Amino acid sequence: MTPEEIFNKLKDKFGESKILSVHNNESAEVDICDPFINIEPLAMTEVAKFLKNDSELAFDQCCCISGVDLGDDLQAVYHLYSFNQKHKICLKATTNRENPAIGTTALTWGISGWLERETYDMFGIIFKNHPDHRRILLEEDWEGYPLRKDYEFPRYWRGMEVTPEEDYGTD
Amino acid sequence: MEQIKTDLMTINMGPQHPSTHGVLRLELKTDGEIVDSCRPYLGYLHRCFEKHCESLDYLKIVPFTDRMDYLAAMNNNWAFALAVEKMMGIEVPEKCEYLRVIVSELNRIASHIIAFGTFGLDIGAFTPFLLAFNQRELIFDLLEEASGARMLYNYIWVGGVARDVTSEWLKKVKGFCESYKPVINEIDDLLSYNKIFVSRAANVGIVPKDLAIDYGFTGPNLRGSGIEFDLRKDEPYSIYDKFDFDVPIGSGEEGTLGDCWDRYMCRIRETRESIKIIEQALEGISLEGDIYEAVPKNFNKMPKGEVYVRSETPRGEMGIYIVSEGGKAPTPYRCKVRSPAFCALSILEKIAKGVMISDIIVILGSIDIVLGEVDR
Amino acid sequence: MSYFGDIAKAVSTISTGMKITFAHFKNVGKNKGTFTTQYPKETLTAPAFSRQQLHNNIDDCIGCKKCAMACPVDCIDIVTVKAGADELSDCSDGTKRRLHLTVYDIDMAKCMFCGLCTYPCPTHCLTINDDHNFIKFERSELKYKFSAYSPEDVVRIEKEAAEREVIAKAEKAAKAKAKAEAAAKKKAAEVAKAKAEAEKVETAPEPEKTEPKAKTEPVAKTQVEQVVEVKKEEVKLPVAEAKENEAKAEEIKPTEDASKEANSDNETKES
Amino acid sequence: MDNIFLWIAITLGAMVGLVSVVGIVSIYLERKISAFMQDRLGPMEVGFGSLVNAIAGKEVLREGRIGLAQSLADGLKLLQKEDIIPDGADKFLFKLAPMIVFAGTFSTFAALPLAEYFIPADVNIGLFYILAISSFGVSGILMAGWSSNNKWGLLGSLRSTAQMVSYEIPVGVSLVSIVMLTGTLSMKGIVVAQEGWFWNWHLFGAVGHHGLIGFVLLPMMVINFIAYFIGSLAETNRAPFDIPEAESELVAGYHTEYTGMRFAIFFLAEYGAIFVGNAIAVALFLGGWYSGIPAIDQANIPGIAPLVFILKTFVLIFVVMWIRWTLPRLRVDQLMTLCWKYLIPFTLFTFFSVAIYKVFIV
Repeated sequence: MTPEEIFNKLKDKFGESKILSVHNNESAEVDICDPFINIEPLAMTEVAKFLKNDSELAFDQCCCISGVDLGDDLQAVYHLYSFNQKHKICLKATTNRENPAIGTTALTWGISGWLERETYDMFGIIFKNHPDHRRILLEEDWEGYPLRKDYEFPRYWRGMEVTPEEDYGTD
Repeated sequence: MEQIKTDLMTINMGPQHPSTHGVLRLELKTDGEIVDSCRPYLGYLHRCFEKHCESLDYLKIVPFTDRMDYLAAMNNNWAFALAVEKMMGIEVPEKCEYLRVIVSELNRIASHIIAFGTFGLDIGAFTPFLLAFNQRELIFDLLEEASGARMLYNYIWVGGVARDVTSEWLKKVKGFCESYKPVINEIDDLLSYNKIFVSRAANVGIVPKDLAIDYGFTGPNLRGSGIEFDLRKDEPYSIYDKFDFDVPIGSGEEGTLGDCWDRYMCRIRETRESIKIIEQALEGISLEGDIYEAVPKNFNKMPKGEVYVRSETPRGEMGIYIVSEGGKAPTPYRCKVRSPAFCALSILEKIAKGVMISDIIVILGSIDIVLGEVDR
Repeated sequence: MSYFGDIAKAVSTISTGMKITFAHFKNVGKNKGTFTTQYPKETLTAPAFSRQQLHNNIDDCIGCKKCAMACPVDCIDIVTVKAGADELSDCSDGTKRRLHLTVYDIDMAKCMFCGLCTYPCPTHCLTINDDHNFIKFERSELKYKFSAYSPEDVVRIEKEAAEREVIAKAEKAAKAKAKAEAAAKKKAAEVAKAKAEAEKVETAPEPEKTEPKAKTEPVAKTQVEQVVEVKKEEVKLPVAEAKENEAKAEEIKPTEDASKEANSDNETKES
Repeated sequence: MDNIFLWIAITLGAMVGLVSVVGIVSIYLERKISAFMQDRLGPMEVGFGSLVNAIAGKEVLREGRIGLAQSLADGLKLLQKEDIIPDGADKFLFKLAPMIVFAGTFSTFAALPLAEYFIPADVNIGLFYILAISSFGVSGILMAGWSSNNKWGLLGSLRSTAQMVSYEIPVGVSLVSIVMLTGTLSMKGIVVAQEGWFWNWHLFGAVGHHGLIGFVLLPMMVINFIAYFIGSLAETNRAPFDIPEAESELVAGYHTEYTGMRFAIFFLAEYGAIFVGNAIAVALFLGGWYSGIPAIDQANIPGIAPLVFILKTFVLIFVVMWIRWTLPRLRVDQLMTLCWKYLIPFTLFTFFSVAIYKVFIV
């Protein structure tokens, strides 16, 4: 199915308040872009469930969840693939920076559990109702979310020097 | 009789354990030998690849991709190069494409050798591991001659390759293909069908089709579960559509479909297919032409936008997601790597219930993780 | 019956395996029997372009800093000082060298052996070769210094360069002054003309006049800063400062004049 | 009185020497054999000359060595290593354990029939004594695992215990057949019963006892021999039954926490146990010190008998190593399956066959 068809199908199911818009290659402000659908962040859980269970869509694998720091907003980008229908789609859920929350997809796809944990670890996006919402790559008591653009590297962590003095504050 | 109170024993497997394939820590709760739960802790090898990318220009990222999956550095280079080439719309010269196929298939064999060699080692068979390693050494000699380095090649650049090769090198590759075939048969005899090995690996760590897809299995792991899916075949990138090769899948011939033996056997058979591809590529390649033709001088023309490109590395689908801000910033705004081993490892929590401690090792070996790539 | 079938299978597969290991056992010593290299007695030959150690042929280096820019981990440290005309010989490929390389350090402890620095080198003087025997006991020993100059040489070169700089600046300033004066006269004439016509001129003449000032001063400063940074020798500093003061003193004069004139122009305009 | 003490001293000295030499030679062989099977060369640097030179501080020459002194050098190295006792360990048991394991192996050497005139203690229950004492080592292993306060160690020692206790049965039962045939438990008696041509060996049935009809027992004895061999592999924790120290699972099993000389003692005891296990097989099934050709045995060449015995044992040790470097390791439950479902029924079958033969046929 083409992204438009998927978009229309989703819009029919969930309404315009949850399925925001669809973007294609022809989008004016970017030169190159895979087509993607904007989703209301808290609706992610049910949209994901529908995407997986609908027989026409049948997105059975979540390839990748990437966080992106857009400056004012934080975004989670979902790349999905269907082994059954051999089609793919990209979903984007944009949430605000102060109180970032996106509905979890971990109950739908097994792999999402870890991918969302990684996104949380690096960007601090909270995934609502995630069954095991912990940091994954960093220590549990690490402060801050390193892949945010305004992240400042700590000088010390648990008494260990993690940033050499000459590099501290320069980056 | 008085009730005997028993408790679960918590065992810390790793980060320094011989069979966790690097610095992975597993927190096992066991009832004697039976594992009740297994919780992986990652991040001991986290080197901030994605953060580094944000301050490096595209050509400089390539050597960093080497260090992600250090057993298959060529394939990583290629995955990254594919993403940037797609963004910039670069047409790679055909000669470079052939060279890329040859070196990355060689590296795929080298990586699979580690995978099945260490899998045998985990089960206790030392000799097949070293016999296979001899072949890996030959591959490294070849790759060193092509790129100048033995493990971290920095060979496949955006738009081309780093060095040209000679016709003698191609002959040597041909010679290697010939010498490799009997060795893999030998390993089949020595290890694959050995009764003890089969009883250890078959019917252990069974991942059925739906679970494999659900938990993001890709590459040989997915094919071990009986799903015929190979990005080289199903979404052919580069010149893979020119080659004739099979996609080996698990069939459960020694046990159940999707067990550790199937995943192991997929890798063994895949190396044979790689040899086939290399042989075809050696016939197709012509050494005329400039390899630097399409290598961009700078990245000022990088368009604004984003791209997600996936390619088949030995561990499965490596996806590179690049967000670029466009012309003025020659560094990616965001570069995310979808690492196949990371996704495959997530299944451990799920399938480690009720197996024995020895089986944890076998499962871990069969999904072939590289911690450099899991943690990035 | 699978019970005896299992036994038969075990016996046959195990004996196949044991045959193979025994064949390897027998083949030791024969051609290609072993893969061991007995390291100190025999050594493997790496290809000549094997990426092991960076080497800079300093006689050919023109100090373009392209390598330092190409390095992903910033392990190359280069400081250059401008050379006088004909002070340096040409490179072996005929490229003119105009810069003294007072510092050319490669920190092999930081190096990631990617070889990216060697590709942009215009004179092919920076090479990565197969010399892999560079084991050191201290990390600091891995910092390879390629500069051909001794510290005394560096002091001398910097002094000469600073002197040349002063002379060049003075010349430049004089030129600029002459130019500015000429322009000012012209402008003054124009202004007078315009005044006479009792109209305000929109275009201000300052940019043209202040241009030389803006260009020369930062150069002089950075030069001195580099000297201070690199040397960090107490002895050196006074000289440099003196030079700086001299340069400033000479420099300020013409610019002051120019600015005065410009100011007066402005004043006249405003009035 | 003097004579007895002298005799004891000489015997003990000879035994200690034998255990160390056997250990060192086996370790060297293991390294070389494993290397050759894996297309490597193994130890090539340390020869006896270079060891002497190195100790004397002279120049060390590199030519013409095949690593003969490697195990000796390793032993010297291990002697110098720091002896670490973990904090939470039970220090007394921790120190005691390697000694018990070693004692278990060492004592069995006393009843080994190296030659008719060279049995340190020819007791009339020799076989029984060896079996009893060699399983004594398991308590040392259990102690080592438990006292080192390490979960891997504990798991390893528990595995080892379960394994040894189970494999006592097939080993014992398979040997009982021989005892039934010879009617004696004395090691010397059992070996003497196999005098003459090699077909008199128990491996080929009971020809030495009852003439041609003894060939009826050939399959039984081959099964017995194989069962005993597998059992002895398991008893000595050798691959493919090395699950107590499975390095890829349990790090190093019960000796995870041991360093330096204590570790070396475990190592030596392991190789000593392998020697004993195979020596029993040689004595009971392969004709002991008899070369199998009467002319050689009757020639009275001094030292030929122990040489033949040790040579036969090392042939078996080679097979042990060959197996180790070929086969993967079994899992705990599979190990038990092999013992209870395969070895024990087979050995019981041979046991009853031999009994029936003994009662009804002969």
